[in-house]
Amino acid sequence: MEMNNMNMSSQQDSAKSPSGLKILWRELVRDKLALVSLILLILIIVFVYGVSFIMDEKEIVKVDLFAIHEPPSEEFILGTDYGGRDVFGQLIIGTRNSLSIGFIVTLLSGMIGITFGLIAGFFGGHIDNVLMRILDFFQVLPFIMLVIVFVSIVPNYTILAFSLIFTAFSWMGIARLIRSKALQEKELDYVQASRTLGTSNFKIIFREVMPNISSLIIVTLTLNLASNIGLESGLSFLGFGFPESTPSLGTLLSYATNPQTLEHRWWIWVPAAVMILVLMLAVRNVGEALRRATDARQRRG
Amino acid sequence: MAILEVEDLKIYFPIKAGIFNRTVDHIKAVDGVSFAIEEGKTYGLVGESGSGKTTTGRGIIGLEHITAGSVKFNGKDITNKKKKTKAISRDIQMIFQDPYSSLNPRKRVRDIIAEPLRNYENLTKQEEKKRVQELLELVGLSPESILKYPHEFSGGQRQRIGIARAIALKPKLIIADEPVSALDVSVQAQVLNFMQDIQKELGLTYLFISHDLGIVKHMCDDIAIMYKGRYVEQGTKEEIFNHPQHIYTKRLVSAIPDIDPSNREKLFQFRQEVQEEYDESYNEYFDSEGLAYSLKPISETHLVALPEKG
Amino acid sequence: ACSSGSDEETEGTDEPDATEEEGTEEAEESEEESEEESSEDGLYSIEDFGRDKTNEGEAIDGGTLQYGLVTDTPFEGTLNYNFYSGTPDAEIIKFFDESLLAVDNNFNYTQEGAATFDVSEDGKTFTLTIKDNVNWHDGEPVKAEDWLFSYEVIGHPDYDGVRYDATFQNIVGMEEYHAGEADTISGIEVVDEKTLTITYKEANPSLLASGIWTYAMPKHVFEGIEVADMAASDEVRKNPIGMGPFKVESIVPGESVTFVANEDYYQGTPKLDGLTLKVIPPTTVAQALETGEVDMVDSFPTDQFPDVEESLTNVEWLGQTDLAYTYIGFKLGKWDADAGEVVMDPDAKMADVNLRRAMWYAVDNDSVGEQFYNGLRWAGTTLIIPAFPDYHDPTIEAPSYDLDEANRILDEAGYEDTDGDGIRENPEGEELVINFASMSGGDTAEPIANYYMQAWEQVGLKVELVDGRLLEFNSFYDRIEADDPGIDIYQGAWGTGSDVDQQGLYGRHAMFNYPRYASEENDRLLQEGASEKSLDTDYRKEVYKEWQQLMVDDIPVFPTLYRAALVPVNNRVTDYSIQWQWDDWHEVGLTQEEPLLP
Amino acid sequence: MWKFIVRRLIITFPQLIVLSIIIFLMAQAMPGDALTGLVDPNIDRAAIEEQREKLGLNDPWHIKYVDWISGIFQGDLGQSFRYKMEVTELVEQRMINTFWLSVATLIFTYIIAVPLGIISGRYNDTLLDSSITGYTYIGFATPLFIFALVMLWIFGYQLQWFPTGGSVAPGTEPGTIDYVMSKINHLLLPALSIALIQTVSTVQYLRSEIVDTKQRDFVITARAKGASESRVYNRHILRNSLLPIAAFFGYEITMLITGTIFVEQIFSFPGMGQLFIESVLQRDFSVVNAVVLLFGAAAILGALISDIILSVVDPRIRIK
Amino acid sequence: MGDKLLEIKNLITSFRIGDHYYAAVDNVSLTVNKNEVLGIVGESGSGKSALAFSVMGLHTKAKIEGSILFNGKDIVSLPKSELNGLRGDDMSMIFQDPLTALNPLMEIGAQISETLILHRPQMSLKERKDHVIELLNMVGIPRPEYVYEQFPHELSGGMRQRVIIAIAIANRPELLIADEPTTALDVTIQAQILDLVRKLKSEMGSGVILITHDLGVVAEMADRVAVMYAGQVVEIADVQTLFNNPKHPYTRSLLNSVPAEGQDKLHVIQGIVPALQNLPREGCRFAERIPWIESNTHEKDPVLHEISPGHFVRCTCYKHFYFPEEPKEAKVYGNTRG
Ligand SMILES: Nc1ncnc2c1ncn2[C@@H]1O[C@H](COP(=O)(O)OP(=O)(O)OP(=O)(O)O)[C@@H](O)[C@H]1O
Ligand SMILES: Nc1ncnc2c1ncn2[C@@H]1O[C@H](COP(=O)(O)OP(=O)(O)OP(=O)(O)O)[C@@H](O)[C@H]1O
Ligand SMILES: [Mg+2]
Ligand SMILES: [Mg+2]
Repeated sequence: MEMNNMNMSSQQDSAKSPSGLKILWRELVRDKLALVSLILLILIIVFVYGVSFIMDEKEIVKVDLFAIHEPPSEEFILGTDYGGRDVFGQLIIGTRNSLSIGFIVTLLSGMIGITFGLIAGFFGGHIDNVLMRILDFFQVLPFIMLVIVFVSIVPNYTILAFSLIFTAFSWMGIARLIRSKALQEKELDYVQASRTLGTSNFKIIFREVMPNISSLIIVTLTLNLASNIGLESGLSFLGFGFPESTPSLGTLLSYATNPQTLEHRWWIWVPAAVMILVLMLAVRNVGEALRRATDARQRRG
Repeated sequence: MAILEVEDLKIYFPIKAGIFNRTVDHIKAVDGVSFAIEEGKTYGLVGESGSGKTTTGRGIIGLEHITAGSVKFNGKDITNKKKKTKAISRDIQMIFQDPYSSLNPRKRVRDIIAEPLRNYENLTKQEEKKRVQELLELVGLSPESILKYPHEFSGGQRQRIGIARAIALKPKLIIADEPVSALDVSVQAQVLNFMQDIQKELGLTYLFISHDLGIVKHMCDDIAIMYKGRYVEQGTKEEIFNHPQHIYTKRLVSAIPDIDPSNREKLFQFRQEVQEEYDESYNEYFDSEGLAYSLKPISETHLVALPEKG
Repeated sequence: ACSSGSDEETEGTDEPDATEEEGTEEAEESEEESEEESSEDGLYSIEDFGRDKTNEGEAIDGGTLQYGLVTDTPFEGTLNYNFYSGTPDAEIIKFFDESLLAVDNNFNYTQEGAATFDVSEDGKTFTLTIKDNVNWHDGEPVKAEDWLFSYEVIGHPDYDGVRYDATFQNIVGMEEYHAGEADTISGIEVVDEKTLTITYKEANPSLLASGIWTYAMPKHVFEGIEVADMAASDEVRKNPIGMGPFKVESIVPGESVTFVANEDYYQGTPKLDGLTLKVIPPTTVAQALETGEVDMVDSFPTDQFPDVEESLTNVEWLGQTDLAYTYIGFKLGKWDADAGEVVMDPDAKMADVNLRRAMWYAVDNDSVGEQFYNGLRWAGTTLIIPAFPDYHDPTIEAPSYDLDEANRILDEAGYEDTDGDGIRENPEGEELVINFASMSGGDTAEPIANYYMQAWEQVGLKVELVDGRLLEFNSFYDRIEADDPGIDIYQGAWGTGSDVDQQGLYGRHAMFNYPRYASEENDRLLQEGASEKSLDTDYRKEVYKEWQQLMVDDIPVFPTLYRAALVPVNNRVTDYSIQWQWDDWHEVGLTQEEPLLP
Repeated sequence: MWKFIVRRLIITFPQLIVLSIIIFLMAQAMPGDALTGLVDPNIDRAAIEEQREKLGLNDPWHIKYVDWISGIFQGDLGQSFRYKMEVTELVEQRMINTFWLSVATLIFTYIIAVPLGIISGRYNDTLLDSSITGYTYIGFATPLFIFALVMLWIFGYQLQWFPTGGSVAPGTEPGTIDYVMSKINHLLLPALSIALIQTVSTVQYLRSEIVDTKQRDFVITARAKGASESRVYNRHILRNSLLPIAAFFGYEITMLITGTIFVEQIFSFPGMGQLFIESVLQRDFSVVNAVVLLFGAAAILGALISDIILSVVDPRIRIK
Repeated sequence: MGDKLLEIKNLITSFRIGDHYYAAVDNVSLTVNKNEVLGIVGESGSGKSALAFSVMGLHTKAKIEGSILFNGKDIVSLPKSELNGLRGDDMSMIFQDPLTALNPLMEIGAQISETLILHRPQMSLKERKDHVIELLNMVGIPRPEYVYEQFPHELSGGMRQRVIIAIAIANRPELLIADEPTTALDVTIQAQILDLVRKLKSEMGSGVILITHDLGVVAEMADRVAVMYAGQVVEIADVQTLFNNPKHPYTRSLLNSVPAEGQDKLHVIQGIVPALQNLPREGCRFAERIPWIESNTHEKDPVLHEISPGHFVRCTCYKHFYFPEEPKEAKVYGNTRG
């Protein structure tokens, strides 16, 4: 007899406890900018991975003595660099590589950070203390320097090796965040309830707590992805990036350190700069929209 | 026979400080509490905020480390977690205060209610579903609700889902920690009624924790008043409400607002008197640290914390 | 690390040094720059450049010249010829201190400098006389004992610099002194206040060609300082003195140095009031020149030249052949450290000279030079570069780009593609993969390495980069030097220094003989070239011609590119030159106070 | 208070030790050493080997480490192979430069961040806020080195407002006003470049803090007291929002370190960052070790300062 | 009774949700006289706080229509600066949640002083401190000098609530709005706080709006009581009348759901207060929750009827209202259909 209040109550309460993904998605769709960003992003990803699949990478990085510094033309849509290599092709593959690095680093550091944070936060006490000291330590390491030193040691670093090195230094932020959230979360009654119901700690951590902070995780990972996309560009600039046979956006960008390239040969570096900008902005727009979605007070509608 | 016997229960929380985070002192959240609950009865635990009610409940169910004392369930010692068999764990369940946070918002009703079943019983999917639906029906929710999420329910309904989860394993004892204090008056009634119904139906024993004396009066058979981790008085409902012995209990009872506006003056007067008495005889009833003395029986069921001399 | 071949002042401390910073640092001399020289096809040639600055007007009295030191790191600040190790430091020292002996364009000593010399019959004893009016900046005369002092410092057991080398060891009594067995160097004698004799164990034609240590050290300044502490002392780092045309006024460590004219300079008071030197990174050097921030730089990155040549109308470009070359080396053996000599390995992958020759034929170095450097680098032929006009033999026919020839040689030598994958197998029919080591650094390092590999692939040779990438400088030399079996060929570069003697690089006992090549003929020629007999220049020329031919025949390495060095000079500067023999900073002047702008 | 600092320092200590071991081992693992670069046929290899022996380059790593670390305890960071001088002395010059660069950058960062963050947070969802947010997005997405290059390009070369390299004009006498002014002048552009890019995270952080604090109940209490909007912001919201920024300070230092490496390279500013890159390339290990250790110490110190600031300004965790 | 202190006329406070505005306070008219406690009761979400915030001018994003006359001045259209002059001085508010209503970074003394600084700038430092100590004494805080320098986190919930009250009464406001001032407190402290409010009223002759969902508190404190449901006042009467002779079905249901002596089963109001967006805007809003009452007994456009002097009831359905025979057991109520 409680009438058809069901749907009413549901709407009232949904404001209090967003049911994760659906709300994220709803907010995303509502936010025009984020939606456009998302579509753009998907297009770029599909295009870049698709095209690079059929592209002959070897051919692109092949030095052509007689096509050095060609401005954009019909043959070379974005001209060539100082090795006579097609910039457009490098841009595509570079974008793919940069994206891959972004994804790998984000996922790996996410996995480490989430696990670390959850364990520290959930168990608290001594475990938390020890884990946090470890984390503190990682956080104050002069990260870029150690990466540079690492890069000088690792003889042959691939995208994967590179990503692993970066991962080693980028999981702390998320771990901290997740920990503080887990600390709050574990005090909530549903966790206590699970304990009284005989559920094991492991299950509680990963099956109860983790899903509840999933929107936070998604948001953080998205925002992290945004900053991880341009990761290698800085190192490339300093001369510790990938070999030119592995095109990357950073390599293209670092050509701009040559003042003549910076001034006269925009086609080499500007597209890469724009690409990084667009990728980062797009991912970030999506991330920010997601963040708004998780924060009921900032939700737009 | 008492289903639950608590003997001199002490639960202390360390206060840490200093360079190496050493324990310098303890918060005596529960400090020597003893009581027993008869099967099928509702035992009320009342006290002001911070008096240690919740901690007592959590200690009994094993969410809090017990510093000293013993807890016996059906005669078996369950003080130590390791001694607590699975069978006993499933016999004691808990209902939480906050119907919003006590249900995992990311899980469907079915998974929420099935959680204890999955931990303790090996049921097929089909059996499980059937059990969940039965439970839902029992708490007055439509069996179709199993696919919904908690946020699709009102506070009262949620609390009932919580109750369904607690009774899924057919426990004998349910610890209800302020089960209605987060709810609106109107919804409170719903849950309280329901708790009473289900008690009859399943023969449950309740440890009912609340700070609302009105509700305790409505629900409980025996009542204990807690103050700063200790009992000040324990007795039947009549004894506590009609013949409070301890000054603290008197004060508490006098503070209950009356719904009849015409009693206003009388009540005010009464309160004034009690307060005066309280101020006057405070030292008689509390020791130098402001703590209650240990309980002295004044009748078979009525115990009051009075100083040694009596 | 040492720098590349850009020791323009010929200080005799020639360092045929590894060129670790490829594209960023060549530069040097030139002659005349005529605006018309930018040829139609956008290519330049070293012939287009002059080496002396054309004066555009009368010099005014005084003025301060702004000098740019092109380097992307701060200079180290070891401002003493006896201690410095980086080229940037030498570029600074040259303004306030100088060699006592002057050289001509072939790096042979002349009598024009601050001192004169006299060689004994047997070529072993040199009598050196310092001219009378040569004084240190503090007014003390430069004495023979100052000169001796620098020998005593370098030879000292505690000396921590890099100058103590074979030429020093060649001095009579030096090794005893270095070992701490003797208190003095018996081969060096102070005859009188201004005269000194040095006796060598063996005569060597190189001695006359910048082989003598010609830098004195003010003994009265350094006397009280332990040799071990000298390099770090304030006398070296903060207020160094010398005998050159300018005096150091102030130093901002690593960044800049201001000089004032040394009115007591023995060749005459400088025209300039002073000179300010500052570090300019290669990336911004063009802008610095354009805005007049600097009037000239020590060297200009040639790869930027085509881009800025048109806009930099306020400078004159001087240019000449740089004292360096790049080359491809083939690993032919191992270094036997105990014996201290090279041991050839007849089974080395690259042991077949035909394979090596074919690889030379397969690369189009002229195109590399044209395309990457707009002609400011060009295909090398022999291992003695044209900067030594007396010794370089332009008539030698070195292999040049010819794919057919390369294919033919390979076919004949039995390198055939037996399994039809487009890649040649070795004569035994086994797979042939050549591992190529190349160094990172510089803008063009990577495309050039890639280009070479592509070029070799064109003739069916499979060449792969060691580790799949360019090697960083240190690991490159670590591994080349250790004869890493994973490296079959490599691309390297040598700065030649000012001495034609090749024993240090290609001798049997030379650690730096990285290809690990040795042959009796080679031994013979190199010894001849450094023998007493070779004091006769014509004979020496012959010897080195033969040697150059031998290298083209045996190909332990082949030179890939010779280089031009460019120096842009603001048009207000007068009487400047980049010729090796030029050392007339005191005559350099300015036509106006403010730099000319484009 | 002091106890707290001491306690923090005690925690810091093992961090530094571990850091030093890591750095040391990594330096050991790098190919080559300071003498590898001396590729000079005129230098006797035996002499170099002798030098190696003399410098202890051939010892096993733990011996080298103990030597090194015990040196550090005596304030001796070793000798730079390349500069032939005490690392302490070498680093001192560079550190002063980097220190002032960092200070200038921090000042700029906060000068930019605080007002922008406040405006953006206070007037959130207005046009002004959108443009500030837009700036932060772009700042976030722009690689620092590209930005710095462009800054150098525009303000150094095209407009010639600022010097384009170095830390001080040649020939200025230390201690004079000119010298100080020149130093400051040389700092401005690089500091501004880092600040403009790195401030964005602080702006965003501050913004969201303010947006957050704005909704807190005590702000309503303040309004109910009759406090004007500006008083509400200045006395209540701002303090509470700036607090987490203080906690951010340590992180800011770590970011700064990264920033200086790039910017010093671009503006050929002789500081620690540049010294680091050089020394890595030159395998001047004693310098590499020293620089990383110092930067690590700086970051640790930053974290310490954050904690101290927090514990001073936040009564909730104030140590008495 | 006395003079009109506050007169709310046709107040509509609406919030923007999505693209529409929804009224959380829907056409409410009330008056508060001097020296009078007006109790407002209602379930959670019925618009009590929204009403109180409107009176204080504390809404930042809401749309407010109608008029709120405070001593004849319309607060709705008052310029901000004048409003600030009133707030904290002539009218003030006690907030529900003592844990968050104090600035965590400010000393207690400073937080109380602030209202004095704002409204009595002429006070000297010492006077101010004395006054604050006095206030702390007044609200029953032991050792006020010590508490003066403490921070909120060092105080218990009850102490903090007293500090909030001290802030509210610092300038002896003519109108005091107490939004659930005791919900977070224990009964004993609640009694003390209520005493305090009572004293304030009698000593200063202030008008008090006491918002609560605890009917016991209202019964003890209020002179008149307004019952709110879904943004509307459904019944308003003096306290005796309301408790002894409640008319509106909602009021009656509320009263019935409180445990009382000898009551076996508590009454349950079915359903819940609908969310703002789902409020039935036409007809009797409570109709949905009393489905056993014939729908034609509800008015189309219910208004407040004055059924006896000072006793107003909305909708005529009260005439027909009865409690359903509550027969069977648990399962019966709240059987939901998906
Ligand atoms: N995990 C803990 N660590 C430290 N102290 C605690 C902890 N849990 C509870 N306490 C303290 O123990 C005392 C008793 O707390 P408890 O929650 O049992 O009181 P309560 O009677 O349930 O109060 P309420 O009515 O507010 O729920 C309090 O002083 C509390 O601060
Ligand atoms: N800022 C807001 N934006 C949107 N809706 C709001 C806002 N504030 C309140 N509401 C809605 O207005 C309605 C009335 O809220 P209000 O806080 O006045 O209720 P209340 O009677 O005070 O309840 P409680 O007893 O829970 O405090 C609710 O439906 C609530 O969801
Ligand atoms: Mg509790
Ligand atoms: Mg409210």
